[in-house]
Amino acid sequence: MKNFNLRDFGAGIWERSNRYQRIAIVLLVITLAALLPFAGASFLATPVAAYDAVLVYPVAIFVLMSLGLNIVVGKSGMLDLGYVAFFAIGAYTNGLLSMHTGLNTWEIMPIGIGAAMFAGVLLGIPTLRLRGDYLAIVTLGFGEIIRIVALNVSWTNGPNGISGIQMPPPILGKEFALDDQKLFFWVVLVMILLTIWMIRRLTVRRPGRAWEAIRQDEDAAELMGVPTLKYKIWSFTLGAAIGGAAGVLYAAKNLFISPEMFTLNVSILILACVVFGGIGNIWGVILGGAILGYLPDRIRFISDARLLVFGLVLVVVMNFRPDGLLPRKKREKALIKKGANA
Amino acid sequence: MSKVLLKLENLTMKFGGVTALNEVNLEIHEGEILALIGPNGAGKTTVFNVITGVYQATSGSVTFDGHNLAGRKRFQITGLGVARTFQNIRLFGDMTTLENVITATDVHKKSGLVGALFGTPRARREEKENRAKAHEILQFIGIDEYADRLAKNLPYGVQRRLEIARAMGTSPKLLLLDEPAAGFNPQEKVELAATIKKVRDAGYTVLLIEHDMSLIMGISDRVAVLDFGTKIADDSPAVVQNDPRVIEAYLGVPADAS
Amino acid sequence: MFTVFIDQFWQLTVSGIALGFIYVLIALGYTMVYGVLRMINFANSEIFMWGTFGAIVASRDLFGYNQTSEPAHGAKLALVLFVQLFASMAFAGLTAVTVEFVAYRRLRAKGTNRLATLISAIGMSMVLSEVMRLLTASRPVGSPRILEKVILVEVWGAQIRLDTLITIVAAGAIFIILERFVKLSRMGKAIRAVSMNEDAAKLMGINLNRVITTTFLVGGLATGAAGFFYVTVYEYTKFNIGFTMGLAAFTAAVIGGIGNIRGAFFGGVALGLAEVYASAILGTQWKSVTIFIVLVLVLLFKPSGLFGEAVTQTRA
Amino acid sequence: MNKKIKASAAIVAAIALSFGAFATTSASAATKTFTLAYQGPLSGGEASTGIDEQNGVKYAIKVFEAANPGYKINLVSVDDEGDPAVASKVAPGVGTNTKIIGLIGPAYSGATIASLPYYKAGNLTVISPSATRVSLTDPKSPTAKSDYGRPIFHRVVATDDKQGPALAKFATDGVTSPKVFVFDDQSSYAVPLRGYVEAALKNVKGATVVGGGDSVPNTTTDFSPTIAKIKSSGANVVIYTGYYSQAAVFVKQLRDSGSTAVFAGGDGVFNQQFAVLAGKSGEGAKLTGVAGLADVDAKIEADFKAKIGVSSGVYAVESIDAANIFLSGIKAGKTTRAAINKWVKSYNFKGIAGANIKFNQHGDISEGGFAGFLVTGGKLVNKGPVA
Repeated sequence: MKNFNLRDFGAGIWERSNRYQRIAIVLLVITLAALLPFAGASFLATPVAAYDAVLVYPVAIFVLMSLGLNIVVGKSGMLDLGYVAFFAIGAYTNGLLSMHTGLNTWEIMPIGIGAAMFAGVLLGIPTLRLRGDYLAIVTLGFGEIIRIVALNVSWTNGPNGISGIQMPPPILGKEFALDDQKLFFWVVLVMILLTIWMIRRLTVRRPGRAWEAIRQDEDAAELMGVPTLKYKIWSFTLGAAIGGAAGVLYAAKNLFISPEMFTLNVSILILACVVFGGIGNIWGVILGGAILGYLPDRIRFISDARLLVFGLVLVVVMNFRPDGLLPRKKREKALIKKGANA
Repeated sequence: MSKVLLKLENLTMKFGGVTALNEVNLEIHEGEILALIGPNGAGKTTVFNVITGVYQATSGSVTFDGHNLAGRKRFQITGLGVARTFQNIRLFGDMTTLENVITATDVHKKSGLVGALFGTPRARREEKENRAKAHEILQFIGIDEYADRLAKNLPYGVQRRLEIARAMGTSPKLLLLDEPAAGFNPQEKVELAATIKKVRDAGYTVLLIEHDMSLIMGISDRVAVLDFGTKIADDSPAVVQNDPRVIEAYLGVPADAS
Repeated sequence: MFTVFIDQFWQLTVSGIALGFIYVLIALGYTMVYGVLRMINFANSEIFMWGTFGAIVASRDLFGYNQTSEPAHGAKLALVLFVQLFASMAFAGLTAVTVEFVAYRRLRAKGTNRLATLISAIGMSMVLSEVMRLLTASRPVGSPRILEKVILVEVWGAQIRLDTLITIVAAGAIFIILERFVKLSRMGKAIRAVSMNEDAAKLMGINLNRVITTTFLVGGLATGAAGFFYVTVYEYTKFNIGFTMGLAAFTAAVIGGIGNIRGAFFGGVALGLAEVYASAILGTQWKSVTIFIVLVLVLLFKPSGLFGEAVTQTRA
Repeated sequence: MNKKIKASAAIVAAIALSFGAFATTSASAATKTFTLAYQGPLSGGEASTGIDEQNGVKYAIKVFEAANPGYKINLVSVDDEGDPAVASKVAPGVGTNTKIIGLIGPAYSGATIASLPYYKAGNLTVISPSATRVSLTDPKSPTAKSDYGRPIFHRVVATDDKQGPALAKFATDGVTSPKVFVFDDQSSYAVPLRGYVEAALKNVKGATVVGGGDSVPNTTTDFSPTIAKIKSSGANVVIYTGYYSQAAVFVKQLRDSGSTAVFAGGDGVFNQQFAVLAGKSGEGAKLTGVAGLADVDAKIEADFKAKIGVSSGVYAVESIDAANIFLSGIKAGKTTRAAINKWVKSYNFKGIAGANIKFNQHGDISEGGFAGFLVTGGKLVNKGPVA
């Protein structure tokens, strides 16, 4: 096996499997993921921070956000450096509504998603005409604006943040508990699965083609009849929706939010997850989110040099694997079908 | 004579101080092959860019099939039935040949994001139609065997043909081909000429930019010549070939110099 | 709301211009690299931060200054300031070249993957700021007062202080020297050739790596000079100052038209003024919001900045 | 094997290596071993505060172990970066780690609020040396449901609502018809404190708040707009609620602009480093704070330097006091979380500053207040308590 790489290996297995085998693979993967919180005693254990809590945030929520950002950056090629804005909008929607109304997390969820999508459209219409780095700086600015507004207006409690956010109501009779976050992890896992389902649905059909065409050559795409602005706004808005959902979950998990949680660093970190894992490829992005969410807590024993090591890992991995750990598809279907290994 | 499909009236395009097109008038009739020729920098590609909405004309008008194209968005113009290829190949390299064409066939489909997400019957039906139509076009152009290959890995000649196939995917009435034979050897040019004729015979109207005279003379019904943004000739190939102004433009010898 | 603005207009203007000149030099760091590589050098903010430490190290370790030292005068003052400026530029220049070598060169050789480069740059800036954090134990570092901040004149209620004057004059001079270098020197021409068309430049026999290293060096020198002025004016630095200054300077570069050297100048000054005016009118807490709104408005009407990118690539 | 594989192999190896380096903390030996934790910012932008406080804790433990052979105290460093987001990540682990019987910290109020639910769930007693937000011990605050830390939260530092009046009074002391300009650094420490200061100024005779104040992000180093506001308002007293490093940068610019207005700051500014960084411009600055270790007892300070290797820093006295409360409990045989909690609740001994430490039912110390300090000759000189 000369050119072995994990992505093609996995894709190969998938291509060669029949319908039943595929269902079995999917179930197996989901089961393994669902069992993750029980692996706390293994080598996966995190020093200081509680393993099951780390699995919820950062790991699972990073994965969710990376999937959302990947629609924007990976699928349609728009560099968004302000993704944290939607995360913050979701979180603050939860915070404010649970402070002023009796709504619970699941009732707030659609409102939070809606608010984030609305913000996405509002920002997208004027700015998505911009290209490349100009879009990057404008989105970055948007992220900062949201944070600064939250910091400086009184109805968000300013720098004090919002505390006392309600925990979600029990699901199927099972209570959410602070000292055991397995249930929360499973909830986020379900959100991740829903997101994957959505992305897969969209990418094999018209929206996916439109995004792919926009990413590769926006002018050519528009001249081939793709309403580029419309699909860019859709992409941006879907990304925003997922960011908003992650925000609602984060606030419900954290019970306390404040503006300092929503700095530019979050946007950059999520972007790093996407690129690190393999931009454009769902599995790569999941891997990136999981590793970069997990690593800083795993290496807490080198406490002081933790971020230094993190930065070095980014530089090294990007230099040796510029397309990420699991890069987007490069090989052709026909070859995989034949099982050829060129 | 058949009806006028595309009409350029007094079309002028200025970039800063440079006049790229100067009062150009041009008519294209349904079902003909019109070649647009001229020396480098004469403004041929600019004509394409104005028609397809890449540039907004400084003055003058473009009428296509009864619609004034001024101010329309590019994808709307494509939707009306104008499609083009690019001089420098601009395929979607990371997509397969088939996907390139399907992306273009999407233009006339109704289902959008929501349909795709929930797999509505219409979305499913349209996906099927797209696929069938794309294969049909690829077979027509003769590159269906490459359907599952990534566009960037295709041989050069196939990429050029795929440019045409992708443009046909949008079901255009008018097909704008920008130097489709660039970089071809004589044998390939002959094949291409046959293909273009076949395309016209299938009911498409073709506006063609080309440098290769033998190709143009072989297939065009009419030839228009641009020089420094001005139309200097517009007639049958035989007449244009002998027009002294055209010869001057190409050879740089002033006709009245003596 | 506007009373402060009207009352102190000229003072604010002077302060804004002085701050703006520091932004100009940092913006130059972004714009030089962008012009050649079409890439945001995300680590430039940390290159700036390292530059500020150059000035501190020079005064502390070469001249033995500490917090309680008296300001210098006459020839000694000129000498210390000059050495500090040199040290800042050297620190930042070296850092910039190192960044290029470690974080970008390999990726560039592999072909264009802009996002990988961006993440590599982000990783590199984390490394740079973390190393400095560990070296300084996370503490702010003060600079002794070397230049006495005498108020030279007061016009219309605006004080022109010695440090303000020096910043504006010296930073302006450095800007002009660098601009001339890029315009006139052999290397500068090579840089511009590469920024217009990399492949053609290569065919013309230009050594690409040398050009790019020089570009980073020149950008780093400008950024380092900014570090020196920062230390001289504010007499303070910390491992995390790069981010805010870098973000502002980058915004300035974009407003002016990134990749365009003159754009960096006007963008920097405009940003300095906008920041100071907005702080005076709306309150300092709203300055970044104001700046970003200005940025969006500029980009909506001039999608590639006020002065445009040096090279327009748009072709359809 | 191609380059790619080699590269990924190298990465995998590097990651594996770093995983391998992680060893679980050594099991307890024959001596009696107990575990305490310190929580605060040990990395990131606020790290110096946490490192200073943790040094205080370490010092207290060293002194305790030297005086009581046979006792071994493990200290778990819980780094929350001063950031509530990080705090809520690490707190669950601390809350469920029952080896930890007491926690000194968290250093910051925001991080405290984020951590509280987990410590309440685990009945882990905490004593903060520096979290001053009022709502943490105020059952009547609108956010009491989440912020009120009873029964596990305690602090050995006075609250913002005590400091506000003290700062207002001390700053305007001796100034005839004070016109006061107040501004903050936008942090969750500074904004509420500014509110208490402004409220208290209403009760200071003859004082007016002028200029509308300002709110300057703590990454700002150019204070010229703020100074323009101060000049325009004609203020003769400037109060800054924020931290010492920005305060030093600000006060230099204020003096360079020719202003002679009194500069005053709260316990965030109260730091020897302020005087060092501000140099001559810092002279005459009025700060409220709680006396530092060197100020309290020079002998202990010398011992501190000998044992820890560096001078004591901010909140050293409070950190040592907090640690001592737990350590004395351990000595008294209170070695479970429940027993420690009871011990702390009934604690009534002298702290190293001499005042009695006794917690009221909300977890606040009943004694203790703020002293006023005047920067004179580069030193913070204690001018006695401000009541």
